[in-house]
Amino acid sequence: MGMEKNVSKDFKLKPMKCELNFLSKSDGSTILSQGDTVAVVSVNGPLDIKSTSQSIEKSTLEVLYCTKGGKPSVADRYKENVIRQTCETAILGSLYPRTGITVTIQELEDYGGLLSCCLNCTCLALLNSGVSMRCVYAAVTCAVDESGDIVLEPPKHQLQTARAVMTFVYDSREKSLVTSFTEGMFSEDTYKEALARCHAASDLIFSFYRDIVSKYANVI
Amino acid sequence: MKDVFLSNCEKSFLQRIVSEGHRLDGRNYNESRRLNISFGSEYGSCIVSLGETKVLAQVSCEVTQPKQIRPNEGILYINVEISPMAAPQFEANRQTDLTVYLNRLLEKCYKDSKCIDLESLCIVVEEKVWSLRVDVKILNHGGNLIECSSIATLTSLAHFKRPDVTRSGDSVIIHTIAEKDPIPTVLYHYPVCMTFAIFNNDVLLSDPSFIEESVCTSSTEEGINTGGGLLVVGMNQYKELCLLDLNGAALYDSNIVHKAIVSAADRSKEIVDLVKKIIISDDTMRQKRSKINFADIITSEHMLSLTQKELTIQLKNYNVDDMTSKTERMQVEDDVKSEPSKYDVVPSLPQTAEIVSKKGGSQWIEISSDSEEDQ
Amino acid sequence: MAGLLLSPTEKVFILHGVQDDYRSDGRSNIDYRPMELETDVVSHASGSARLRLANTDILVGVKTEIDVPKPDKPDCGKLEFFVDCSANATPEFEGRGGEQLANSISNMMQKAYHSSQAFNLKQLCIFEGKQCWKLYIDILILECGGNLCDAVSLAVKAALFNTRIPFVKAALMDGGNIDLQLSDDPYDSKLLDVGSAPLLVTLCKIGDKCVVDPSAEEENCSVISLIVGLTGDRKYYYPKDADKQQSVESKCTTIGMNGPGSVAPKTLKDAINQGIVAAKSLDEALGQALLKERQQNIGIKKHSYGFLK
Amino acid sequence: MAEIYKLIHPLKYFTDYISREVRPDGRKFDEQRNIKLNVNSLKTAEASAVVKCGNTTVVCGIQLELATPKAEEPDLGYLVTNLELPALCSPKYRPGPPSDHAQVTNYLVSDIITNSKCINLKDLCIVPDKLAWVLYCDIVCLDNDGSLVDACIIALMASLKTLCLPSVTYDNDTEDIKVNADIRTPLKVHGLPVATSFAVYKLPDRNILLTDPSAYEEEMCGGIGANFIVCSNEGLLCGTQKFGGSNLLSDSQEESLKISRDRTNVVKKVIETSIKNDNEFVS
Amino acid sequence: MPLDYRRFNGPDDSVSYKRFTDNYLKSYDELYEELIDKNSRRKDGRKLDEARSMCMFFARTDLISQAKGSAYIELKKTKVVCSVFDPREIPHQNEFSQLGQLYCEVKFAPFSCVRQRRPHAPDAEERALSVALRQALEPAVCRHLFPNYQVDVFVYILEHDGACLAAAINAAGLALANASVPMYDIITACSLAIIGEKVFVDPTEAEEHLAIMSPDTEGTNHGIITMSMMSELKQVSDFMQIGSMDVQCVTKVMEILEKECETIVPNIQKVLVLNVVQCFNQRKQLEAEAKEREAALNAKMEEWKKILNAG
Repeated sequence: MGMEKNVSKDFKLKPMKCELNFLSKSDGSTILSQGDTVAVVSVNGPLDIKSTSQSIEKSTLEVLYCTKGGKPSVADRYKENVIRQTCETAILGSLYPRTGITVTIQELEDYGGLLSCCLNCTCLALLNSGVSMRCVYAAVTCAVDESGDIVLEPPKHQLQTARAVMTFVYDSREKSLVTSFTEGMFSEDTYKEALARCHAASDLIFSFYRDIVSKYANVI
Repeated sequence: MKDVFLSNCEKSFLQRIVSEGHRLDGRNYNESRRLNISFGSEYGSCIVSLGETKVLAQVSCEVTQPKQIRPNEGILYINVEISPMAAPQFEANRQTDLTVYLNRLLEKCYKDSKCIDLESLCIVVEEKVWSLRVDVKILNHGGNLIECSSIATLTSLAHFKRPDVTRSGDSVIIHTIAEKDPIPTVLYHYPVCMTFAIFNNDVLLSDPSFIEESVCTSSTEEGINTGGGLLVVGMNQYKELCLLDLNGAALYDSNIVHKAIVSAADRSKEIVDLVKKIIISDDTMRQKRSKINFADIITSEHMLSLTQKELTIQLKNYNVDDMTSKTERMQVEDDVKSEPSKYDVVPSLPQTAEIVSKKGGSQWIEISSDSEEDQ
Repeated sequence: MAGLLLSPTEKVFILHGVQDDYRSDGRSNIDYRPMELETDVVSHASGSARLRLANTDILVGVKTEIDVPKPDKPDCGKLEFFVDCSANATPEFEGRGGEQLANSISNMMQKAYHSSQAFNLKQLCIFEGKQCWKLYIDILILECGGNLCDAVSLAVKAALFNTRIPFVKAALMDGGNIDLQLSDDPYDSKLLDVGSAPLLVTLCKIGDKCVVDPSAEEENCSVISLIVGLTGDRKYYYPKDADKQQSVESKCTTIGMNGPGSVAPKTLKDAINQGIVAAKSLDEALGQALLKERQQNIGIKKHSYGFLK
Repeated sequence: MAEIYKLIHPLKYFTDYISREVRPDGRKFDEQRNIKLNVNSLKTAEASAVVKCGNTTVVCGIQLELATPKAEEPDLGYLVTNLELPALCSPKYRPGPPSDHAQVTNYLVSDIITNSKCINLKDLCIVPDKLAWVLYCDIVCLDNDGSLVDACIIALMASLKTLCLPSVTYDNDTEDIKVNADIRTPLKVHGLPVATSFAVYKLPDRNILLTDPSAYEEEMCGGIGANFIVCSNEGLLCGTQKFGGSNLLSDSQEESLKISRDRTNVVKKVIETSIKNDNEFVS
Repeated sequence: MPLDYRRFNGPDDSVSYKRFTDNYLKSYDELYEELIDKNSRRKDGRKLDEARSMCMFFARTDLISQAKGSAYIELKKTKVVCSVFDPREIPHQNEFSQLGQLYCEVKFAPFSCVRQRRPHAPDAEERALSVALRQALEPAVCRHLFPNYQVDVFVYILEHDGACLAAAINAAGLALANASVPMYDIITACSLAIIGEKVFVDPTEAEEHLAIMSPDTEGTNHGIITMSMMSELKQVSDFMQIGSMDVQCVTKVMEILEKECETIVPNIQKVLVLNVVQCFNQRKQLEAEAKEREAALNAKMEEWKKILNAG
């Protein structure tokens, strides 16, 4: 597709910056910035939880999403659900039956792509906490702007005028789709193209994960 | 909240080294941990870290109706939240005694001390006033939450700027930051809460860490109180006392309170000066249009941190509009290919339609009786 | 109440007594236990009353507030009941234990006062469609010794009888706003007409007969009780204009059942009739007590009994 | 026998069926359940619809109210959609405030409606800055047997399509409002979004897509909320949602898009037929 | 009212448009005129003493696939769904309870009432109805057979056109039977509205509304009575009255109620019998299918055996 034009172009992802073990009291924690969007995630667990929410098959994942200020809302529950369902596939929960793993996300700055930043940050925090995982995952957001171009990791002003915004999460093993959610309207071909692009971009995030782990794993 | 238990060894060790004039982290008795304040991109949001303790504060504002008894005053809300992020023993969405205690202390310190000019928050008497809301989130509980969150509250309030408004007749126009410069909040004075841990009724530790806090308020294994406690002193930069709060054991000697106040007076001046200085420097930074963002707190020297600036990927340019002609063509092909539907749509009862699978698969139980409706 | 255990023989003894209209404490089936009533006990409330029936202790306070009437009833005021079962009353009320009971009592009261023949809400109107009085009736259960409904309804009626509502002049301004003028004199107030306010009578079914005001032992013998709300008679409360109106027959304003059992239709009818007799004598006694109390209040400050005894 | 087998070896029981290319209720993988739609059966609501997709039963009722528009958006009306999952629709729910799951589903439904842009909120404004319609769309699930979002969207769209707004006159000077309920104009609805749910079941060698899954199938395929939902309006996609569960490969994506295309047409026909049927009935 | 964070909320100041229609406020007499025509027939053509149970009664069981037992009752416009679930241990209970418990909850759909939009959170009326429902059902259920367990009974009112408590009790009785919860007797309920001299059996919402409104003339009877009965045992399990009426009136209408409750019983019985027959047929069909499947499996097995033996 798009062969007629045959224009290759460099697509830039936003600069990523992260610090693991940002908080001393949590079992694992990370602060991650993707461009101007920043989030902190702490992971605690596996730990003892009250018997009503225990599961004998796997550990119970509790996700708490905290906004910066203001009151709770249905939209927060939705974000929690996205993150919980995604983590659930990545964590080997059956290794820790009758326990709970608590993931707390605190948003700090939102300049577009907050939820994908939270997802990536959660993945790093899980890595940091040492919870056994089946795979890691990477979230990439893209948008279809007014002129119809697909833009990876759009900045905030572009999001407001975009026709559609899509976020995809890929796993590291099969490189297949774990989670997706979209806003706005778009054609099927756009969807497929966006899927392919984000797929390619997810490699960058995976290599970022690798770099950070290899940086400290050398020392340990 | 689950209780955190300390072993007797830990307790007695800590008590012994304190009585011998040391502290666990090597500080002097009245030495505080490093205070660090960083701002977010918005006005009124900051992260304050005191050693390992980290607190996020965010001020937001909205226009509301004033309270009936105070029609010409704005409203200030303070809301403290301790999520499991602070420490594993806290549960999600549940208020603990600590949350309530902290909330009340901050309210006493900032609402009841009348440090904010609430009247300046009034827009239209009896109709519209600004309501400020301070959300304090504990990110990491490394002891001395009170002092840390109080500095965070103070800094965010002093840093906050609300949008400008103009009144024209009945309507009130709220200007965005781009249209008109926002207005800072007026603070009459800058109160700060400081915590002191009292050991054996005579030792005063400023800025206690988490373990020091828990040891000084807990009793020994025999149930004998060790004469320890936590003393909170709220004081502004003019060395005026705004708040005193003691929990733990009763004091034998009132001199210790006096000692604490004297030491708090110096410290409060120090803190307030720092807060003022840092806000001014932040302001000049902003005026030079340099970006300020929480991303700045991520250090790059740390072993466990990584920065990658150039993340590029080669992809073909793709435009939805270029594709439409082809898409349509494809869809036409699709339509030709599409096989006849497997389902029948039948209008059965009045107002009703059904999809029935043609081969009449699963069982279907009739439910509607709406036929008798609406003669 | 909890912790009370009766042997089968004891139960039979009580049952036989009830059958012969002679109860174990000497009362007949329609007799109440002695009561103590005191009005005007809360100085901040517009009206208040405290009632003690055996071990049941009820405090009722009436507060008034200006409100906007409901759009479908523009000429009526509002009445709101709130029951608080304090954990002091019995340990069972701790936490959220008393909530259900509190709800059911306030519900029963709301229903009993619903009809205008029981309590005329029009007397709470200030300006039709714009302003009216809203009465908050707060019922505090201080001690719970059984037969709550009856005691609450008596205390509420007494508190309402005692309630003074300030005179307010309302005038319509331009733009549809209402200007209210309150007199400077705090004693410039009116009393409410509560003569027909309903009393609730609980009838406890023991065997085939029903008793009013059951003791704890008697409650233990019964599986079902019937609550009947019956309107009062104005003549007991306003004896001065008694000759102007003929005596009205009391009417049922609410009937409800409580308990896990069921009754035969015949017993139900008998019980309602029995309730009327009981309610009438109760109403008369209450009227007398209240009038006497009012007379005393006009004179010197009466001696207060104090709160709990 | 089968019931006991299902209890003791739930996973094996299900895999046995799937490996034989059939689902426990006798459907093929890409077969949807029968749909039954009834419009305007509730007289207390301004517009209503009852939908049964297999066993899943959903009722939607719309009520109209008037309010002043928000200060920030003076020319927009309100569309408030709420999905109620009362305890009676499934043993999984407890009475009380809505669970997290209910909130998420609620969000999904209203998100699809907003994204599809089928209702222009400007149409709901009567006098800018003064008066606007508030559409309270309450969707109640009476029986939750899977693919809840699909049924909700059908019910909601069918009721929106039959909704007629009374005429309103607003006097600018006296701020008097007059409503004439006898003169009504139908609400403009642009397009007709239809959602299709798929459950993804992981076999060792491949992943299988189950169209329109039942509650039991949903549970076997990663629990509540792991459905892959495709939603399209007039040929354009207006939302694809998938949260965790088994992974989705790109060829299954193609397949699901095709199935959802077919289903959209069929569902559209149902809604149209049922509304036509209703109009004939009234006249 | 505190904001509900768990739902989407509309604007605070919204009001139903009906408030602004011309005929929003009607006087008592106007409303009264509307109820009965010249031939003393009601608006829907019924006679005063005619219940909807006879002509417009529709009931069925097994509506909800996920529930243990369920029922649906339609009295013309009043539509009620009820589901009953398996017994479960009583939550938050310290003491052992000798008798099983019934947990009843009545909920109105937000769009179920003409006059107002129902709030999502349970209001006072719903709580009162839940208590009344429990009161009505408790005597009929053999509670000693499931000690320390509770059976959940949920009633959802889709459309409210009068007599909703009676409909809820009838539906719940049916659903309990459908869920095979042991009971002493069939439980039925009926309600009527009294306006002055007239008694409206099985009233509609408009009739109920007028009946609880107080007439201007002093001393007239008005109100609503709902009674539930176990007809075979001749026991009243719940009796609810609101309004104001004299005792003669109460005793008089009790007889009517008793009769009405009895007339519903055969209807309920019919539904139950139908249900049993249906179950039986279904069972038979399933067994046949199972046999078929088993035969097919056996054949396959034989085939495999052959192949095995051959190989």
